[in-house]
Amino acid sequence: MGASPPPRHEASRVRRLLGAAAFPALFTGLVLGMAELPEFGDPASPASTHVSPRFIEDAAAETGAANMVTAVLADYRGYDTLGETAVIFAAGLGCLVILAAAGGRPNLPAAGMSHPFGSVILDAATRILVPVVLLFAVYVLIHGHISPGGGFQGGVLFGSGLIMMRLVWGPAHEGGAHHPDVPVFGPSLRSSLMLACAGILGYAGIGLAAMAFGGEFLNYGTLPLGSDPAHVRELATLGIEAAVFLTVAGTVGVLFDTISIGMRENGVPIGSGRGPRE
Amino acid sequence: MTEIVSLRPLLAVGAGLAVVLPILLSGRRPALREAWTFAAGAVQLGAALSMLPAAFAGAAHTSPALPLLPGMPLQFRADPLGLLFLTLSSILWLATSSYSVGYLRSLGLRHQTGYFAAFAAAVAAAAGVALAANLVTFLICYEVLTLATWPLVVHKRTAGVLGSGRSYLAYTLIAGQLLLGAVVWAGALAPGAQFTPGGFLAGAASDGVLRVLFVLLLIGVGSKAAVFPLHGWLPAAMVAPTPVSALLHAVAVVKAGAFGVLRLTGWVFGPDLMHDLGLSLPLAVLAAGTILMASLRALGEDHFKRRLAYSTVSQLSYIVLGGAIGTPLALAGAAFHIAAHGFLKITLFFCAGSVYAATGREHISQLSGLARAMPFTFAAFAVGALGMAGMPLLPGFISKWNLALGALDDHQLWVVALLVVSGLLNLAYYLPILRIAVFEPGDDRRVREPSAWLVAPPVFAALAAIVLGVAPDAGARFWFLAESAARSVAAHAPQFLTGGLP
Amino acid sequence: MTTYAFAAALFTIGLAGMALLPNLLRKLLAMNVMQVAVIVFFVSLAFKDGATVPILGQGGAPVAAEFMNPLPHTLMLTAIVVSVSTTGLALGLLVRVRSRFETLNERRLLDRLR
Amino acid sequence: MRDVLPGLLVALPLMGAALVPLLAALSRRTTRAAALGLHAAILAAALGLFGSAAADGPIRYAVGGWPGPWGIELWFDGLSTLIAVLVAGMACFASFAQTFGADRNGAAPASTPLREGLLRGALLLLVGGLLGIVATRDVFNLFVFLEISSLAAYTLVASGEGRGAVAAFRYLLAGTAAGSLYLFGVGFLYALTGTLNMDDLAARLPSVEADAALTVAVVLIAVGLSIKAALFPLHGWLPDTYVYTPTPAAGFIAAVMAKVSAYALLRLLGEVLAGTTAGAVVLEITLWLGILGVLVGGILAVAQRAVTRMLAWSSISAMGMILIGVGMGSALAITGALFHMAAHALAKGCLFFGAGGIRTSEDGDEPGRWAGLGSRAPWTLAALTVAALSMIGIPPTAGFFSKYYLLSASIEAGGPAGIAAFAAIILSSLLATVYFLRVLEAAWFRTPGDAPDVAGDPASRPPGPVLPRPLAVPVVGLAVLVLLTGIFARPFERHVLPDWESGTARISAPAP
Repeated sequence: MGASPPPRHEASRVRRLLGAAAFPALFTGLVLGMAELPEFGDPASPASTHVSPRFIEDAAAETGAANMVTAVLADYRGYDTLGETAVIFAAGLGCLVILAAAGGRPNLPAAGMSHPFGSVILDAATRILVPVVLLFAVYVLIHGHISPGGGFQGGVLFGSGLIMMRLVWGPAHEGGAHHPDVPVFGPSLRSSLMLACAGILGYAGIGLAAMAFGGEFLNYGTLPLGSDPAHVRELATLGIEAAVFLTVAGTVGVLFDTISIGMRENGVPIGSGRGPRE
Repeated sequence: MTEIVSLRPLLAVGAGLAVVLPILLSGRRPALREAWTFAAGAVQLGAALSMLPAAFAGAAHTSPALPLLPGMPLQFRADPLGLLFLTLSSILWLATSSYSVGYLRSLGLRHQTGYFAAFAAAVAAAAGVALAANLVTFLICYEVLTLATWPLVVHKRTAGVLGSGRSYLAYTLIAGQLLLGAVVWAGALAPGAQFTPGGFLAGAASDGVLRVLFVLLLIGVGSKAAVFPLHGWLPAAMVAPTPVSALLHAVAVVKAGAFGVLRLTGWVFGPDLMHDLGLSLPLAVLAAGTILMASLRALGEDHFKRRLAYSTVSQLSYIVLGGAIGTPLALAGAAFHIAAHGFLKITLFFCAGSVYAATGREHISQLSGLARAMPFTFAAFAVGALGMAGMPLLPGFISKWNLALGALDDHQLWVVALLVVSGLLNLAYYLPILRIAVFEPGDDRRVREPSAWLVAPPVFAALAAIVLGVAPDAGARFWFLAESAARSVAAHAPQFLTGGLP
Repeated sequence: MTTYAFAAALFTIGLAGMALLPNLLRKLLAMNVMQVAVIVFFVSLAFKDGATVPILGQGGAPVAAEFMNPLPHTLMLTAIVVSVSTTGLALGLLVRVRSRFETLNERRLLDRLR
Repeated sequence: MRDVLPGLLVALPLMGAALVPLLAALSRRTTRAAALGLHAAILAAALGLFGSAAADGPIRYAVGGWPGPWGIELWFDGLSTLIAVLVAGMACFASFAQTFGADRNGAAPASTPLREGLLRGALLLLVGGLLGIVATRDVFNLFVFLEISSLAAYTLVASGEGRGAVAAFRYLLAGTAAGSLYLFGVGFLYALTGTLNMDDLAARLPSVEADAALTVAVVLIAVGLSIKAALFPLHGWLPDTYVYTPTPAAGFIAAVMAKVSAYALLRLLGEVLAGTTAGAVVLEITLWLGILGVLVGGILAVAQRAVTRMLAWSSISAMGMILIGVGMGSALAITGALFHMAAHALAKGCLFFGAGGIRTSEDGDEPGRWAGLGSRAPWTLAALTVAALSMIGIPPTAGFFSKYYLLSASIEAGGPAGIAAFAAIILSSLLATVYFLRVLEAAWFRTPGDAPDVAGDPASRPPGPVLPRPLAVPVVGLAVLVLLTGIFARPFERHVLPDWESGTARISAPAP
């Protein structure tokens, strides 16, 4: 977006030609480099032999987690995960700022679709499915310690349960005013935001608590939760996962709600054939 | 030379800077505002005078080195050449200030507060240029000088004036950046880049590098000195109020440039190295060309101040010429010309300003008969004009005479011829002004001398010029300062010590 | 090597799509392809011949050679979350762009911005 | 101190980002006080770390109690703490400026408490992300925090009117491409060495014999970070982003964001990857591209009609200057680059706060809109003048000295690159003279009627002060800092800027 507008089409053609040359070059370069990497599946590769063996061999003893991915995620590299939680929180915050909290509105609007897809069959199925999904989400959270799962996965599941309700029952007016006969369960947009915030505060709070007991930031081993360090770390990891769960579930809710609000209020048609295809 | 560590150089530089803020803050009370200016001028002059005895005794006041850049402190040093320039600018600042008060009031100009503040900053920067002990300090003062004079040049704020201001800045700031590059370079070649009589760059790099460096430095300082072909801004800058032009020409910008050329030839490269690199002759030819070209342009110029401006371009190239020749007498003549030209040119500008204030006339052809109405002003003008042409008993003679002797020491006969021709040209463009003013019938009987604020400064400057011409070594001993500056350079170039100094 | 090359191809396609496709939404999808390429690459680094998923079952002390490298998995969990978050925010931006300028075509958008 | 401050430095901004939006429900005053207090506390932590690192040597901090290369380590030496102080300090000014809600580029005429809380949260997140990048000793963790800062920045950019959303989306595409390229490069490094810890990497890389793979890794990482650092020709996202960002955020983003990426580039290429052949070649290329960037940025800045856009292009020029220093890599050049980072951050923050506020109050962005401001708001304009002079490089402002160091380094480096860098820096000063003096001339010497590029009656402009206090205070404060940094340039260089011995010699003993 420089200063000289007119010869756009020419410039664009040049750019395309350059691009057409650059991408094969990129691909060739990448492949040439990859040819020198250790063979796929090589057990003697540096990645397999240098740092990771400790995660495999000592994780259970050091952190109490049978799922090594969880051990690395929530404990060895728990700081990464705090950052990751902050990333997803940032996305929620961003959508709130851009779409929902604009226009000088004192409060957040009610969220949900402008035209709920409500029908008898959907309604009945949702009534049964949603509790199951939500419950399963909590299971995935708790069980993440010893099997695939954890806070992210659980949080996303939980959030998708919320989205399902929004899709079928429409905006979650406080008190369920939209569908008086439907017991609306599900946080308002503001509550979703609070959930997300609570997750971050909880995560970092656990980290700071460890500092209060003389450890480094996020060094759960110092928390006074028992005598066995591995057990203490296991408990703290559960707390971490719960915090992640809150932020992810809240943010998924925030993302869906804000985008739906944005589309409703900014008059972006959904599925009307005037979509973004140009 | 003995060094005396003292705070006096800092005081001389800081006096002007210190009053900038008070002046800006006392804008609503003109009397207080002008009192600040005069106080700073007095302090600066006092500091300059207090350092003179040491200089006469062969010592130099040096300020403590303030840390600035690795190996390059901010330092001021009152060596003879610097002290010469500082004393001159202190005296002329006081004169210009009192003239400014009268000029601005009689014309009712606006933005007077900003004017006096910028004026103080500019003079402080000029003092810094005078006393700078090394290239970096010199550069910093030089840049501050440029910016401080910008508001003065564009004082009238009209579109045309702003255009002239832009051309002024274009020349000086571009040159300033080249100077910055050259200073960094010189600092890398010779750590410290401290001004040393006889130069400090000999043997620091290959001849080619040194030549490039010389050209960069010369452009850097030469554009302020309005050396051809970098003189374009100077006539354009005549849009400034007359006291500003006086300041620009006699003290601050142009003179600082000429002073810079002298520092460059004598204290950075040194006459020896200049000769070895084959730079002396080209520079002398450049100066000679500027002298002739500017004189011819002055002949054809009817605008009063612009004719004076071309005269400045011509006269200041004497200083460049002296630096190029590099023999002791030539250097002494050049250094003395800083003072001589300062007193003479400020007289001329004051006169032009008085005429404008009294009659609103800006062109030479409109001056008919004004000498009878404004006798003091034109008497002073006559002194200035004749002095410029090199009449004996006026200071211009002393500088030119020594320049000629110095050139003969170097067997440069053509310089003598040039000086004669240029003297004639001087007469050719100054005498007609006097002729029109004295002998042509006046057309307006109501013209009177303006207020005493406007009459006293030119008369004072003219009298000072006469004193300087008759007794160049009295009082502040400008001749002694010029001569010892030249001698210190020459001490490092013994092969040029042919003739005896007077 | 084939998996690596697959990742390289995906990455190139994604980047090319981001640069060359005219529609902002498609650019966003291409961006996702590019991010997936990096994930494929990392996860393929975790693979070890003859090893199983990095979850401790019943049995004795674990040996490094028996389990996949858990570190790339962890890293990619993070990268996936980053990718999802970025996509979410980008969609939000597109909603706003679409409502303000009524197009997602880059060229028309630039014309309207002028 | 040394065991608490590192944790606080990274934890406080992230916690604050979650706390401040919640406080928005209480009252505006609480939100503001909390945000300002948090930023002040972060600055205090950064300063504490700076002092501690200077007094007792660098601090290595193992987050979670797990030492590298298994856990993630933070590393606070003179360099990282300096950048941290810069980021945290600028954030304090930006947080103060955020009280100024109604921007011409702001969608909301009256910002609601909730919106203000969210925007303050986004700024805290941005600060947290940048501080994370600065502090970390782990190449993957760097990516995570890069993304935090990016997402927060997209939010702030898009919080203006609709054009901001377009700019933010384009920035998002560029930023994500940058992040992915970087991450791909990290993948190569991980495959070659099996580690993510910078010290461990530096120790293991010399024994890696895969030159082609290493080259690909270095190039991917360098290109990724160069996009974020707006190195020519990867600067395309920058002008629109800076122009359409609402003023309080623009001042912060323009001041530090690209510089933190330049810091990461310096850290990785100049230190961790310095032992590799590819690293040296890439640094050489960076140097040449920096030279081009200095020139292109300067020339296009001259061509702009809007002040903020001109400032944005001038930033590209400045980033080129910093990367020239990074590319040269000598101790003198790094000193110059870091000095320029500080000088440019202070001055550019000041100018963006000022120009953004003036864009709102004068209802337009052309230099002519600045006509007569010198007499209406002399102190503010004096402050902006100081910042502009620093950008040009006029003594005694900070910009003069940073240019001086970079010029000296160019001379010292010699060769074609040294000469080209020397000429480019001089030339860029000349260009800066042209484009800044145009604005200063209008501000000080023109009267509001005669400006050629402004149509309409000046009387029709909205009344009120030129800059509201939330912007005037940062503008004046930053200008004072610019001046102080210049006047005390030598002490600043000796006691504040870190010593840089190029190459891997600086790497502390590798972790076991």
